[in-house]
Amino acid sequence: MSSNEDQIMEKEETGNTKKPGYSAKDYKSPLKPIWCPGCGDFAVLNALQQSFAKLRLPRHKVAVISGIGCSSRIPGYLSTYGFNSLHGRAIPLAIGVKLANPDNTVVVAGGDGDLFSIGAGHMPHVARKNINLTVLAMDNRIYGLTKGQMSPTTPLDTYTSTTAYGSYDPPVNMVKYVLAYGAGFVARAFSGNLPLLTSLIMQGIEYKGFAFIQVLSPCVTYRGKAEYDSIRENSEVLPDTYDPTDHKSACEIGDIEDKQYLGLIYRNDNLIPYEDRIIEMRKHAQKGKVIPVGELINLYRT
Amino acid sequence: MSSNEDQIMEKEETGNTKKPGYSAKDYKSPLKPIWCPGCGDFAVLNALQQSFAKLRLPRHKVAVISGIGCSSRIPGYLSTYGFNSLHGRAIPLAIGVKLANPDNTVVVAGGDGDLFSIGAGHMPHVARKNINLTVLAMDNRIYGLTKGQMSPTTPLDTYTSTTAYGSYDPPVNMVKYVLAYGAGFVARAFSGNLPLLTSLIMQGIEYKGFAFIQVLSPCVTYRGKAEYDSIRENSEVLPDTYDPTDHKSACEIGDIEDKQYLGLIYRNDNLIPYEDRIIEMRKHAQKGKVIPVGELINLYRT
Amino acid sequence: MHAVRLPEKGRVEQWETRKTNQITIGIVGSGGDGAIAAGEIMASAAAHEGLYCILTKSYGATIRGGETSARIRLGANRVHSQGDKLDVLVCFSWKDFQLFKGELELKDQCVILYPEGDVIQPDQLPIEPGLHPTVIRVPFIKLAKEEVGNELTKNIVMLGVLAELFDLPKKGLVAAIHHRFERKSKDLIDLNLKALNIGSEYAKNNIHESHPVNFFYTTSPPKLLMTGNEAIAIGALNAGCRFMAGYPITPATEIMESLTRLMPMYDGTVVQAEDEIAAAAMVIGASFAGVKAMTATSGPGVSLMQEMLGLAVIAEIPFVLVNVQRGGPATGMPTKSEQADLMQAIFGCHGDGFKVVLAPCDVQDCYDIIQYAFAIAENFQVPVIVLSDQFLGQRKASFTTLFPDHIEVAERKLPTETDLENYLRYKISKTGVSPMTHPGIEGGEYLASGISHLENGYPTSSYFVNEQQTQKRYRKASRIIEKYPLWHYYGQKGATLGLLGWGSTKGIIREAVHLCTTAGIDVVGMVPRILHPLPIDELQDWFSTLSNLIVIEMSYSGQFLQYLRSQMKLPSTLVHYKRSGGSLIPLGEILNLIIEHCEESVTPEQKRIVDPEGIFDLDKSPTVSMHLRGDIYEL
Amino acid sequence: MHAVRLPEKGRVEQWETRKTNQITIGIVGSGGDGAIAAGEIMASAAAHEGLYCILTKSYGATIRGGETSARIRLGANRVHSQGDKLDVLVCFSWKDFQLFKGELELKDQCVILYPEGDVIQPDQLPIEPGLHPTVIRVPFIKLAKEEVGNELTKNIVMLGVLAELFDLPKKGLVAAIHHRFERKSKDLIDLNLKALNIGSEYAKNNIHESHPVNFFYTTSPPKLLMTGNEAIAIGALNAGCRFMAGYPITPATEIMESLTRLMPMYDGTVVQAEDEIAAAAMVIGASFAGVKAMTATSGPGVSLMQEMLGLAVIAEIPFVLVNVQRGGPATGMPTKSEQADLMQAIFGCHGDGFKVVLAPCDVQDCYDIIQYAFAIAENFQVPVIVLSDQFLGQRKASFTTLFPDHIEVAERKLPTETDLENYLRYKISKTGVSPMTHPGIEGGEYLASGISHLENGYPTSSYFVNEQQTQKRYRKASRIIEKYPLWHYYGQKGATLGLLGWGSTKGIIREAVHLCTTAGIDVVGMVPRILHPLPIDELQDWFSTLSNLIVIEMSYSGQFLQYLRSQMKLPSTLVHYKRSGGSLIPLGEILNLIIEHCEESVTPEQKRIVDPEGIFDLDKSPTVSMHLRGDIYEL
Ligand SMILES: Cc1ncc(C[n+]2csc(CCOP(=O)(O)OP(=O)(O)O)c2C)c(N)n1
Ligand SMILES: Cc1ncc(C[n+]2csc(CCOP(=O)(O)OP(=O)(O)O)c2C)c(N)n1
Ligand code: SF4
Ligand code: SF4
Ligand SMILES: [Mg+2]
Ligand SMILES: [Mg+2]
Repeated sequence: MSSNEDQIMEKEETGNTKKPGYSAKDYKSPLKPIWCPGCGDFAVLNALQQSFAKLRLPRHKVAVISGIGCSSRIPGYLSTYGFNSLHGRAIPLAIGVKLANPDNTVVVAGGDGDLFSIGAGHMPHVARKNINLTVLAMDNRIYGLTKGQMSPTTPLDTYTSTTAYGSYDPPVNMVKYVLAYGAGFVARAFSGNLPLLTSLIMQGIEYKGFAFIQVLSPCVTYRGKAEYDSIRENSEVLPDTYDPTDHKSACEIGDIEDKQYLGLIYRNDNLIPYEDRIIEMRKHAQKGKVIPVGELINLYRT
Repeated sequence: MSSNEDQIMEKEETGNTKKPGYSAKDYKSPLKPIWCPGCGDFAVLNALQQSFAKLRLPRHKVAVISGIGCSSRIPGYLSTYGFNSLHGRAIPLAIGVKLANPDNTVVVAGGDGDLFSIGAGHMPHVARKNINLTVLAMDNRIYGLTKGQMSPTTPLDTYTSTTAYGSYDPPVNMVKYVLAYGAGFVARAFSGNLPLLTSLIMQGIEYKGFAFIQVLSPCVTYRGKAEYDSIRENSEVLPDTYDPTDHKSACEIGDIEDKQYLGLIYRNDNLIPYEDRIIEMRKHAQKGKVIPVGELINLYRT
Repeated sequence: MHAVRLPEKGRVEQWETRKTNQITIGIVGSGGDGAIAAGEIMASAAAHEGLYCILTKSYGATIRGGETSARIRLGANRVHSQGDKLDVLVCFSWKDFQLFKGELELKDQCVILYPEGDVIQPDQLPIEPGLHPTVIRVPFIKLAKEEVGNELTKNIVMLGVLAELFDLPKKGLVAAIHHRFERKSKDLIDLNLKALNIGSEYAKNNIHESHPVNFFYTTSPPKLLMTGNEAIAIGALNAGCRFMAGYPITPATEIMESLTRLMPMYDGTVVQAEDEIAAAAMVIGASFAGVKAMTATSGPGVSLMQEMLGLAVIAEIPFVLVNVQRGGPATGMPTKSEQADLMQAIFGCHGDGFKVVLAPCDVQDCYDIIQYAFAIAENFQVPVIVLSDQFLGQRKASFTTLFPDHIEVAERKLPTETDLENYLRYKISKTGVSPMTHPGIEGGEYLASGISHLENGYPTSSYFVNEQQTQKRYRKASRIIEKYPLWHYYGQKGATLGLLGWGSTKGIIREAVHLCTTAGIDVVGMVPRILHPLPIDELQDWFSTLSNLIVIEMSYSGQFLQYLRSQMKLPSTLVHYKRSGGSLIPLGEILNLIIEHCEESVTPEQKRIVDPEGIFDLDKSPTVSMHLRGDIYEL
Repeated sequence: MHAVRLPEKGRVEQWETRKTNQITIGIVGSGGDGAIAAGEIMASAAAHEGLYCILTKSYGATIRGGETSARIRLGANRVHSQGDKLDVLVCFSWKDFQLFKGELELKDQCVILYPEGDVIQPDQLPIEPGLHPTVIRVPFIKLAKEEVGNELTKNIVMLGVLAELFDLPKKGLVAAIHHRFERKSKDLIDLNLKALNIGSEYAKNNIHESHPVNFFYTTSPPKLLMTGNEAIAIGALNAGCRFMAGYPITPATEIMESLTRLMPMYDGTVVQAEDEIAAAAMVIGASFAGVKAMTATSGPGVSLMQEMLGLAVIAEIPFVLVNVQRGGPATGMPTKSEQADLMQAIFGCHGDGFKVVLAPCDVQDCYDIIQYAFAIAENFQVPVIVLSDQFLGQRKASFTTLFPDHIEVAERKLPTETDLENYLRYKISKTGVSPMTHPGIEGGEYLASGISHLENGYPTSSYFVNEQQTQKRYRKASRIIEKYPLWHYYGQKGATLGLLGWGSTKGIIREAVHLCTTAGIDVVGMVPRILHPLPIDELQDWFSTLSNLIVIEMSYSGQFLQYLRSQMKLPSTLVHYKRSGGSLIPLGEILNLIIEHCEESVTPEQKRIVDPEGIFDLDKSPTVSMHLRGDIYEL
């Protein structure tokens, strides 16, 4: 028995897998998502596929890197290169992928726990280094995959499987953190607003530098179906008049916690991406005579 | 040969180690600091000893927890309880110490690398949980102990042993980060201003909650003796008129990077410390009948 | 719908009714089918009527909608293992069944129940060829929808059917339904009782075919029913643990979940840390501050904690780390069991770091071993790793009781007045243990550190002092093994064929020994519960009585055998049964090995006693399975 | 000041001049004394004149002002190890000397130089009792201050004195001073040349006493001089490594430091990561993306990388991890060497994770082994750990040359067109290796993951598939050992006493074998450079020729022996020489063990040949030292 028979696969809609075009379905993998029906992550998958299609990205030049979590399953559902790595480690792994070959488009997807609890230590550094990645923080305010424990974004006083008497850790404010880290592209989206989500992902990918998108992506199983409505109630799309290039307004938006503003919160096109700095530095290093690698030993001749 | 003979010890000034009083020298350990002459860390040690003395803290009720680094040697030079733990892990270790017995005063000391590079992932969580610790981030903008590599606060374009062509990672802004994390006590001090440093440490210890103090503490060996002067030039003590309870001003101060303002930048006395939340939660849990531990098995009788 | 008896290739066979006081039932379905819930209710029912039971659950990696299976083994007498081949299979979805390839095997004459509407015909079932099942199709969904009024109750309808067909404890089922839904609503209780009843009635009235499984038992007083993870949580509280920090991870999370509920009642603290490194650091901090502390995780978490483990070793800070093992490496198979973290537990951190490794061997033992772990940690100021596994941690088992008072609660060795006069935290001592203070104790102030240190705790880079302190720490080992003779023997002295395993494989060892001994085949089993330091003398003594040894483990690379070899001389030939985790070790394969390697040849009569139902092919030479089995080592 | 010859207890002894083509000099001082700098200049001088040398440096944990020592061994013929007891000691500070207790031993008839102003009198020196040193006091500071005009040059003055007294290569010293200060300033060069000269002149005119050390040599063409860490850096570049991520840590930092300088010249990238977990993740990411990648760290970093290592194993991502071992556990002894990360390298990550472990045995070998590491990693899609140690990494050694072309540069196995038709990244194959694509290759898109997976990379929780894939990964082992027979033998075939060790202990083994063979004592040494998989067949063959085996290692718990025992049958008696790190293994103790355990008894004449200076007490029964030595195992 060939071992891939025992995995549920959807029929590919195009028979020809060798010459994919640029329609959303060309970015679908044969795996059928095993998210719970109604899970917000479906929308993120959908938006990603649409974004890739609209940007006409050849799928072999895209790598989607994730950690571990419900959300982190996403690379498995895409026909691009993917890496479902370790819990919390998508970002440094993606840095390696990007720097090894800056030609490729590298997208990071992960959960609130993955990126802001166990992975929290990587975020300031990727942001300040300004590595050209697009990060989708799929925030469901809970640990989905491990079945319902408090996450760093779980609101105060929530009953979860690890907070039998209500949670008492004040939640993380992703946007505020990432702004403080100096990120040049910061946005907030919602699984319930697919066009906005898609548009932000596209902008993020096109942005030359570190792009961070918080996606409010409800976990219907551990936070209930009502989560969609409650997000709808407590969120608002930023008005057209809002100027995302103004850092002060961005910080104000970031500070607001009772209302979740959706849209592009901050964008700074004057930051230098890390890859460019590396290229500069190499030039500097190569100013003198570059000896062939095999002759490096002679540097140690006394 | 008793094994402690082979360690350099200073003569204790008081012969009697059993009944320490509350003068600064009672907090001195018999170990002679092996920092380089002129190192900023001497001032931090001094200020800590003075603060303990002024606050009349019994030395057995104080624990100073550090990671690894030049700065992290500080607990060894104090006569209180101390833990020189692992690189980057002072904060979670201190959380355990504090929560195990909230009666004790727990101070964390660490370097810029220790707290904001390898230990960066712990900072948001201790701050938002609001654990009643006083954190001294001894910022020398370099890796001192490992002999001069780039640290997360090393300014751009610095030549260090790992940046042969000048550093290109934009540095961390500690105050800004910690404000974003929601810390209720944020200050900046300088080894060259001992009275201010001492006063801030005392306020930090007295503050009921998470207190963060960035201490500009020059590494004369790997950043040169001129570092003192350059800090003096680029820093300024906050004026008396400055209101640290105003969050907006605090954020403005945090944003300024060309000038380092010294003093208490932010203070919020309305935050609930974690210990208090735990006590609340325990009350909640103990509302029903609390059965003796030995009878817990009966909960599983069908 | 009626029962169908499937003749093998047209040949209708006669079968005899199997009168048995043990039955193993498997239930397979997708998440929504309620297979696991049904298993849990059945276990609860069994415990309520005083039956022994072991319930194991198996999940795919999915949250909802993925494949799940419950395997429950019930018996009037003590059941030692999860059961081998199934007597009864309830299959809600054949697609899911196939995903458990290698995990669910059927007895030749088993009973299979599956939904009436299923497109797969009785003669197309994707089961091993050559079996003779009695196949019964039941309109579960229809009954649930139309008769009960809620499709979701189909699993309870199914329980009703099973109860009727196999004479399961009905009073117990009613009690279990009350128990399960009492915190939800009265309506739910009624709904489910109705479903149960409709199931039984349907079976009574519509299923007329007889089948070979005749399960009988007598009831006794209610038993305890818990998982290994729960036993660890309450055992820890009993040992005086008052601080826990952890990070969720399958299959260990339930330990933290239980403790977040219980710990605050006893003024203890549980912190959900940001990651496992922080969790271990917090625990070490709390212990440094004088409070008994633990963490619980699984392989990935333990990998992250290695540096912290070394810190606790060199700073001599006691704490307990529970590793509920799952399939590795990396994320591996998070919902499946394995025993491949053994070498890591012993040798995982850099440097020469002496720590203690204990392993519980069943659910009750989880309660005891965690208490021994605290006792050893506190008495010897050393980190103790408890190696549980997914089979133990998430299995539910019923048993008569636990003994809260039989393990001495250790208190840390505090310094005397005299010690405090010139307090040396790391004073070289004969036992390797020196008095330990903590913040709050006047005159006991000291510097703890992960750096090589003098007796007073101050750092040194003297080779000489470092060697002395290393010796001191390793000196603890021999006293620990003296004071804690933690191992079990099964079977009768004098047997020359030995089975050796650890942890959850004990179930299979004990059952194999039991069956063989009954048949007069002399086999003895040994299961160490302290793995490091290894009880070398004890093992050596035991080996000297054996002519053949079978080492059994769930590790592809055979870590247990590698470890044994590294520590001691083993019998000059031995048989190594090893395989990766993910699936139970089949009793049949072990019995086959025993028959192959025991000194005197086993008679057909003996084989019949060992395997009255003839399900293990004891006569044939062992089937070659894909995993390495029965490797013979010449040592 | 004049030389003082210290008579033992009033008895004035005669001594003979030792004519030798090897000399070992120790220099001890506080940070500011420039002991290390002096050692480095001496090494550079030696290499310049074509001498062989090994320079080892030892630090306390301090940055500035703490104790430091340099030990340099020079010779006209190849020197194999760091030298045992010192011929010459220059001691700027006796307080610091005492902190190196157990690290610096003196020959009976050594020469000691120390500052004239020191309060300690020649008959109060804190040295082992019973020695007969020639003690010479020199006014280093006064000369530097008053004659040279800069107190800091006292170490160079000292070099001048040494050069004169022991006939060290003076042209070389001049060249070395130029070399060292050329990037700073002309004035500095002149100042130091002046200091050198003043030292020599002083010695010529003021030190009249004769002393026993007569060092002679002939010069030859300049040699290469580098540290093991530097050799690893340039070896990695030679192997095609173009991505490195790391985090500073003693004693591995110099690898990253060298690469940050060199890598950009070849369009490669070095990232200083925020921690070791991130470093390993970046490296795995870069390798996934098709670039050869490595990280370098020490024990604490490796402990943090365990989960990542497992990820690379299961996702089959090649990368190289260099561990420059230091004393453990935890922070341990950061500036000292040890061999106690061996078990962690092999067994550290959770689960059954097959990886490869190589160990270089000298500085030149660092260059080769790192290249083999890349070859194996790339050819077999497996992580490779290179276990260096502080002695190798930070030692400076001179040697004739390195060979950049003799190790084949491996390129990753890309899929063929046919493979791509139905691309299966983890296709089950005979060799365990399957074609590997990377982003950018059209048609090769796949999912890499740390989860148990199907041949196409998609996750599975099937026990069956998991077992197949685990087998596949372990299948790589036998091919690796076939293709890479990495081990060294020393001595003549037919000898029945074997010495077995690994890594930096090779120096002692090789030297002991050399000395014994010269004296007609038959000893053979073996040093595996591939440790995992272990070359079992090769070792077994070798063991069969031995009647006695001595296993030597720097690990208190004896990890190497534990590991050997875990994998194979060892000779039935063997002698185990183990001790923790922090100090060199003394040649004398090994020679003693050889004499004790070799088959035929060693004649006094042979002992004289082995130890012409009589410094090892080969006649006495071996001194009982504090560490475990010479344990005899009956296996
Ligand atoms: C080192 C490690 N620790 C813990 C886990 C268990 N684990 C898997 S996913 C997860 C959290 C999931 O939450 P989140 O990141 O928010 O993703 P979600 O499932 O909610 O999308 C945890 C704790 C793990 N796989 N590895
Ligand atoms: C896990 C680990 N990685 C690396 C090191 C090596 N190390 C010790 S201190 C240090 C950084 C020191 O810099 P900083 O924290 O800024 O303290 P400073 O010495 O400058 O006061 C490093 C990288 C270590 N001890 N442990
Ligand atoms: S558990 Fe929550 S996050 Fe996970 S798939 Fe289900 S709905 Fe989505
Ligand atoms: S190296 Fe720098 S930080 Fe360290 S002790 Fe010296 S001056 Fe201070
Ligand atoms: Mg989440
Ligand atoms: Mg620093």
